[in-house]
Amino acid sequence: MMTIREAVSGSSIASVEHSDAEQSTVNLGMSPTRAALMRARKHQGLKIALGILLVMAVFAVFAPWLAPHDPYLQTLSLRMLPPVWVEGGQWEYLLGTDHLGRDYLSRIIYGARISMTIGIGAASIGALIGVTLGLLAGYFGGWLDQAVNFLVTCQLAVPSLLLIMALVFVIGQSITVVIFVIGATHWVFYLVVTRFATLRLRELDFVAAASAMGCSRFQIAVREVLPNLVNQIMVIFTLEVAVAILNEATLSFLGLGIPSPTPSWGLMIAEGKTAMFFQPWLVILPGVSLFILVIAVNLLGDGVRDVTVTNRRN
Amino acid sequence: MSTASILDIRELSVEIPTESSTLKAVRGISLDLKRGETLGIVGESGSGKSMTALAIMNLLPPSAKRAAACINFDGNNLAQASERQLARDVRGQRIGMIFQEPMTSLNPVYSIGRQLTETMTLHRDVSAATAEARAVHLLEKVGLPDPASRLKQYPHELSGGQRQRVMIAMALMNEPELLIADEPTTALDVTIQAQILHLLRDLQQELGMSMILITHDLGVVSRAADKIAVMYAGDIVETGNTTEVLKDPRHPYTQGLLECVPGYRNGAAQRLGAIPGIVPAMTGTVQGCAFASRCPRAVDLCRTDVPPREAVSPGRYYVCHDPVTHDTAKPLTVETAAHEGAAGPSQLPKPTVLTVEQVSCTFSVRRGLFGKRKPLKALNEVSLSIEKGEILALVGESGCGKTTLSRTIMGLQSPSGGSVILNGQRIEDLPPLQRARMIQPIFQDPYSSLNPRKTIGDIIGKPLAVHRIGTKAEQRAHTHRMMELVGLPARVFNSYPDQLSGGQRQRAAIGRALIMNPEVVICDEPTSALDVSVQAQILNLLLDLRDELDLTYLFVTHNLSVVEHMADRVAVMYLGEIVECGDRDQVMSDPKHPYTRALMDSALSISPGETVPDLGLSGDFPNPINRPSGCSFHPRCPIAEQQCRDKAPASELIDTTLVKCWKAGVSVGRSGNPSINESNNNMEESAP
Amino acid sequence: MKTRYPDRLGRRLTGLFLACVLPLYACADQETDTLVVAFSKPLTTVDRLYSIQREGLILSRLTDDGLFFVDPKTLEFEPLAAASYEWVTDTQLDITLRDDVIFHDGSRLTAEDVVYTFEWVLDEDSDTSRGPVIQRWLDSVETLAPGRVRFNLKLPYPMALRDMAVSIPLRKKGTYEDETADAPLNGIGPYKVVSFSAGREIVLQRFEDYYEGSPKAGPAIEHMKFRVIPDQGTQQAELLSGGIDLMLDVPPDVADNVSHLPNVERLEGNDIRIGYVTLDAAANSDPDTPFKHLKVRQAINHAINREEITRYLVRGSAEVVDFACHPRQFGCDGNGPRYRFDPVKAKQLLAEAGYPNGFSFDLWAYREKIIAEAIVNDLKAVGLDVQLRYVKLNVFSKVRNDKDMEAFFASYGSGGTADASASTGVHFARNSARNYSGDEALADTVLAAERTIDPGERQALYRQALNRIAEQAYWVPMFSYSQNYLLSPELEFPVPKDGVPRFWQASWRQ
Amino acid sequence: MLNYVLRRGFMALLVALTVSFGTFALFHFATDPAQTIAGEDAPQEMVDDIREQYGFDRPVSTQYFNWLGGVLRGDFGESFFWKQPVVELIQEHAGVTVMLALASLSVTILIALPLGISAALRPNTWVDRFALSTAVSAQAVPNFWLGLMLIIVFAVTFPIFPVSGDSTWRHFVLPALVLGASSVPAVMRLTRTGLLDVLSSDYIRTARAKGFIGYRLILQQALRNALLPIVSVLAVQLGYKLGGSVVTESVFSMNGLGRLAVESIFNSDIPTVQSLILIFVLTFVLLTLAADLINAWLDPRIRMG
Repeated sequence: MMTIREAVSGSSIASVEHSDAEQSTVNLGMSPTRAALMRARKHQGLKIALGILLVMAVFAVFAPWLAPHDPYLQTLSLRMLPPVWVEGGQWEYLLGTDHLGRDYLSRIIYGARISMTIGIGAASIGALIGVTLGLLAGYFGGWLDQAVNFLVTCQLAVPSLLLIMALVFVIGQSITVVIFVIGATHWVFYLVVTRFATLRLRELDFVAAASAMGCSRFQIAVREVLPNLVNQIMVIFTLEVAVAILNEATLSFLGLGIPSPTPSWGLMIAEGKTAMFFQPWLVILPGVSLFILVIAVNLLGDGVRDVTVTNRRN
Repeated sequence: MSTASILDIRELSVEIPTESSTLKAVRGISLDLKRGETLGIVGESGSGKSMTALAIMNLLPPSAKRAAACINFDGNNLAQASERQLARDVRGQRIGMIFQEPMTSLNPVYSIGRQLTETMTLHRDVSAATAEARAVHLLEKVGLPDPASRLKQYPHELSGGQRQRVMIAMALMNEPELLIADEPTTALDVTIQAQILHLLRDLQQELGMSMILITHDLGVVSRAADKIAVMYAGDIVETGNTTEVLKDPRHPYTQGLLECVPGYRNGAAQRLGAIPGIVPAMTGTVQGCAFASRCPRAVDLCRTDVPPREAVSPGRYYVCHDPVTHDTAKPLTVETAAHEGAAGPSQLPKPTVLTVEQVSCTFSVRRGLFGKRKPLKALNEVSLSIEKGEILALVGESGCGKTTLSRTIMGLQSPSGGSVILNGQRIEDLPPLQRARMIQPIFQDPYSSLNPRKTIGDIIGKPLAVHRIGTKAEQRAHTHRMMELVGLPARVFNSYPDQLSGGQRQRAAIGRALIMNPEVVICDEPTSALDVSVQAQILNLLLDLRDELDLTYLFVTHNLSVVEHMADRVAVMYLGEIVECGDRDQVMSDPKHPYTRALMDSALSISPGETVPDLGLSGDFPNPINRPSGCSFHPRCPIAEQQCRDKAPASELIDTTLVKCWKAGVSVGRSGNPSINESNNNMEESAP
Repeated sequence: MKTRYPDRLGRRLTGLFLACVLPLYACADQETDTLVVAFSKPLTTVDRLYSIQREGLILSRLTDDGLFFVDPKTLEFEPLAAASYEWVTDTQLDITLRDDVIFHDGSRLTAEDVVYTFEWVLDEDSDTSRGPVIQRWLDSVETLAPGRVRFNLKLPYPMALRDMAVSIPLRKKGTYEDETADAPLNGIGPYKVVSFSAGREIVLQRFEDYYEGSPKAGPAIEHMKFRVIPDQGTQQAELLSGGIDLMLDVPPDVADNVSHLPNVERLEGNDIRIGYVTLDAAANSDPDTPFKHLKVRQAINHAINREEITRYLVRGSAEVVDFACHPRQFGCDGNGPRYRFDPVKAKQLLAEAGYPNGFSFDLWAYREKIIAEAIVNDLKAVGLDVQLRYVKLNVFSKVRNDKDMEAFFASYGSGGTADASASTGVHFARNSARNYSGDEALADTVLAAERTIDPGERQALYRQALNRIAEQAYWVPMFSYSQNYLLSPELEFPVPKDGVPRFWQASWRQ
Repeated sequence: MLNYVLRRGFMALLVALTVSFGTFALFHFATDPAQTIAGEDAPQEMVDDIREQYGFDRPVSTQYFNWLGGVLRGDFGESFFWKQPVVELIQEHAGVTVMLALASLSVTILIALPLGISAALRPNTWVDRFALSTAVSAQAVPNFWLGLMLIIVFAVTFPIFPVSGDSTWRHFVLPALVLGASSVPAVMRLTRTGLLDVLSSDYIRTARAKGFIGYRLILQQALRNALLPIVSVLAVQLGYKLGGSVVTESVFSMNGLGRLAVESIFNSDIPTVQSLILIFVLTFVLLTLAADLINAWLDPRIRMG
């Protein structure tokens, strides 16, 4: 089953490995962290991504202060107002209002909060599961590896969106459920990369050296192997954040994600869909927000990968 | 220049742009090669020798930039030729090339036959049958048994040596006038290396080719090349007739290199010369002589002015302000005192520290995606013992089980039979922490033996932390003391391994191994990943430390000159068994086992003018999965008889040497081996 | 482009685009004489006896005839395949059949076919979806003479004609034993089924041998196609691009927008469906639920701004409803208390009930999410902590039937029946899963009403029940629905009064 | 070889069983299939009847093994919701999904391979940057949103293609684009890095030293090696498309397996969900097995071990 797993996450593994090769010149005399920061300062995509994310994060964190209105406040008499640049728009509601007369701008700002929470939450859960299993399977091998292998095969063979939908449908809709379900179905990539890297690291002599100096297997796995995985995990983490955000949006769009009236961009698109030919902003605005956020997260992931992956001689 | 020149390179430069600057890999070198001649280009890693080779046919990586006044190949200027012209008229047609890594240089998805014949059909209008006939002919010539059936095989079915033979055959398909061999034997075991070099030499003479042989091994070049060019930091620092250059080196670097080679100065038991420091990165503008920072003879002029090219005789020149002459010749290092330990065996009986008793180790491996699990006997009833203060060298080719043995001795691998006894206790019974205080390893690759995420101080002090010895401050002080002892500057305490050179890393690894003050140190090929000048530094350090700390070494290596330099006793391993074990001088000067003999013969010492010996070994190293019956060496053995095929020999003591051979008692002269036993070609060894 | 709507630029631009586009497509369907209608839900079968969906009912009115039918003008139950009927006693109904009724396979309708149909439905093993409807009251059916059948009732049942009209289409004798039939359905309606592909589309063709005496005789359009398009947005796009001719159940916002375009017509009509919120007065979900307090239930009634929700969200001809039935239903004339929107009073009542700081609960819903959200918002405004649990129907039903909800927003269409038995009766009967009142006396009243034939007596019993419900505030009755239809202007389509379209009435405009 | 296929087949079966039992249990514990069958406005008695009749009151494991027994006899049971054999349902819906999957796979291949190959041949040029930004954008666009935008532009504003449905080839154009675009980033990146790796390999250097150049170098020397990972990733993508074009099928109202699966989930139509998941899992495993076999054919190292 190795080949499936390679194929599934192959692209990113390959790109991780690839940039390894690209970065073949060493900045001798600089610590890895400083060298990474140096490269980061020159990385265009990374800077753009960080800029976008910083702005979005500020809005997400300080939403209660930055949003002009309560995103839940309904004023039925002012429903479906267009954005201010469209005829009939009002300055008080810059991006208009939705079908319950709630301020769209405020809802989009709060939506950033939801998307980021879910992205980071789900990716963290996935990381926890995937890295733990990957480390165990890669470092200890044997029947544990077999069991994990079976789990991965099961996970991969089931269409993941269907699985998520079924789980959410059965468990019930809430932010927590969505985070856990998405997290619990997106750990394979971490696992494959962690396991692969652990297998490789396990063969390296510094692990043998640690073993020879009397470290226990657990100590070696956590103290020696894990720190070497941090960069790759970070890269996958960012990519998985993007995946989780898109997954949440898709779920909410299909009506199985974040429950109303919580402002989620996917849900807003679904709600605006019935009016999309006449109030297209209802669909376009959250869609564009989603696109910008995800593209920024992806760029961040690519950037982090370009910048941090350690230089190896071979 | 002579009209017989086939290749005339003038002012060749190669630059490789990097993130921050431009690396000057080759800096305006000039070379001249005559028809039928062999030129050896020697240098350490980073000297630009491979770039030079690749630049001739413009096979450099895409980012590299090549510039040359001219690359005149038989009247054509290759520097001006377009990519298309090069591909059509030169590459594979008139110039053949062999690369270093036989394992990766053949396309894994196409058959040998296809890869051979397409070289011919691409350039010439010949039928497939003609090309095939030529391929079979060449495969036979390069010594592959049963060549016709080889055509259907794929690279992974062949061993490294066989693949390199195929590479050679491929390069010869169109009868090129020039063969460029880029480190053709570096990835191969010593016995195979000798065979391949021998083959190349024969073929070159037979076909009247010219050859450029690129290598880091002075021994190889001394035997195989007519002319030699020594490269350092992208420049040729000295060139000329092989014998002259090696016997009478003018450039301090050439001299330094020679001093670093164990055995060159006739001396086991003698401290090696060593070139301090590391090769500078050739970026930005280079002022003065590139070697100045490491040169003991350097004067101020060397640091400011580029030295001129001084011709000694036609075709022999050096680039130095202050060349070595016979009068001024002096060793590069300050101290040359012989070290005592290895000088002569001590009279007093010493206690045995480590005993290996009948240790066997069997793995079960699956071959390929569709294969079944098979047992692999990595160690077969190995017995050894090491006395306190002694250096025991464990010699063998790759795959012979020496790494498994060292891991078993350290307790990292539990044996499937037998036991390892350390100071009277079975190693499995020792708690890991206690074991760690008695025995510590030093590994081959200093790049993989240090955790790239930890600082040097952390790495060296880690055993103290694991064993909770002393306070944090004491640990720190202890670490600093150890760094001083192994010759690491205190400022690297907070550096990461990536920021250190290979030699410094190996020093850090040594420091970590010794900080617990163990009794036994297992050195697993500690210098084989290092350049020869750095190797000398490390070997010297190890010997010094042994004397100072009263250590016992198990020194695992494949390099016989290192063995000769370091060891008190030698154990030779073949296919998981110790075939010969005894006193160093005894084993090396009078090997009893035919395998030991072949090993000794294949070690190419620097002897200009001598040829590469014919070992009389047939076949390659077998895969331990298919262990031959009887004596496991019999399929390759030149003196094997029926008895050897039927029954495995037991160890017997001859003189002071333990030997495992039916015919060890029969005295065979060291040279003048019986000819190759053709019938022994049934040994189809296999891929990894 | 019409200019009588001084409207917003964006809308006008979109309109311009669409106006350019629509004529290309609009007349295509008229040329082929095919009416294409979008269904939101897939139909699992074309046999009404085995379907409970509203789409099944709509389709059945084309492909099937019962003994009776719901007159589209009066919503009374009139004979259809029956020529005449006569109540012999309270529990005996004699029916004379028409003699010119022909099945789609060419055979003639006989008394045996009628008996077969009803006996099949009565048979417990036949598993029809209609069985439970008539098994309660129908004892047996017998042939009196050729063309005459007698129905023997178990008890006096005033809604017998309704059930026959709405639920029981006639089948050929032996239909369900015959494994070889290749037509999807052998009915007697004005249209026959040409092809049926579950979840995709149903194609009908006019049945030329349909009996001329039928009130449904002579439909204008030859072909009909029902395409399953679950998504409203997609339906809109199809309508705009000419893929369909008629859209049902159009959300009011969409109807507003689209009706401003030329070449699309909007029709609006009544529906007998009502929306309501049920409160767990019986404390089924939790013995300590606040909803067992009358004042809490009254507070909820006061807290929801039904007027605004009806005006802005339901819109059209929708009205606020004060009692647990649709005003157009027989028996729906309660005169008990009506709760006006009064958040202050709501808070006060909550405080009196012992919840000055409100409490927290889940409001369950499965349709009209916007309205559910609006309700939640209103309740939050009086200090209640409400979570909206918007789920799919089957989950909703499971939880509701387990009596595990504290409050839920739902709607009920009464199967298009203009009688309070279909709404009040269904919701407050003793064993009804929908009954969260736990009120035994009320259940008795409802049962009595169902078994009373005299209209005056029934009306009085229902009034008693409705007033009791209002006094106890078991429900928050919300609003009656309004139906919006969007159609191609070529199409002439009479708006149904009960919200169930009858496409045999449709025709092309010339 | 046969041994390997058998082992993989056994693994696939085990996976399918595990997964299907999981789904089975999930639905039985959490939803009321009887209500689904009875429908929204159904009376209580009817629901109870149905519960008894279908045996929903029996233990879940009994029900599961009954179903499984049927499957082994080729009887996948009858859909609760559609009241027809699941086999028929799947036959009706499979066509659309297979068409869509193949069409979108073609879209993926047509976009991703040329982009990836040109990017690899000219790394760090504008071609490469264009390819990478295409990948990054395609990765960031929500699938359903792209579908909606395409409908607005190409079906309503400029009515070139139909809005929804699946009856003619024209209906498949927009959905295939949407679904195809979703796998472009993965395949494109893999093609690019895979080919870059191959092109920087020692054996390509050998081939150049032999005189290979230009298209011959790519086609006769590099392509076969670079194809190996692409075959695997395409198989996986095809597997996902066959099993899960949920979003695309919903947005374009296509009557494929994905939508059938979603509706069956919503309807707690357990036999259908069961059978679909079983089929998805088997399809996926078979496809990856097929990819492995193709790779074995391409690469003697895998073939011969």
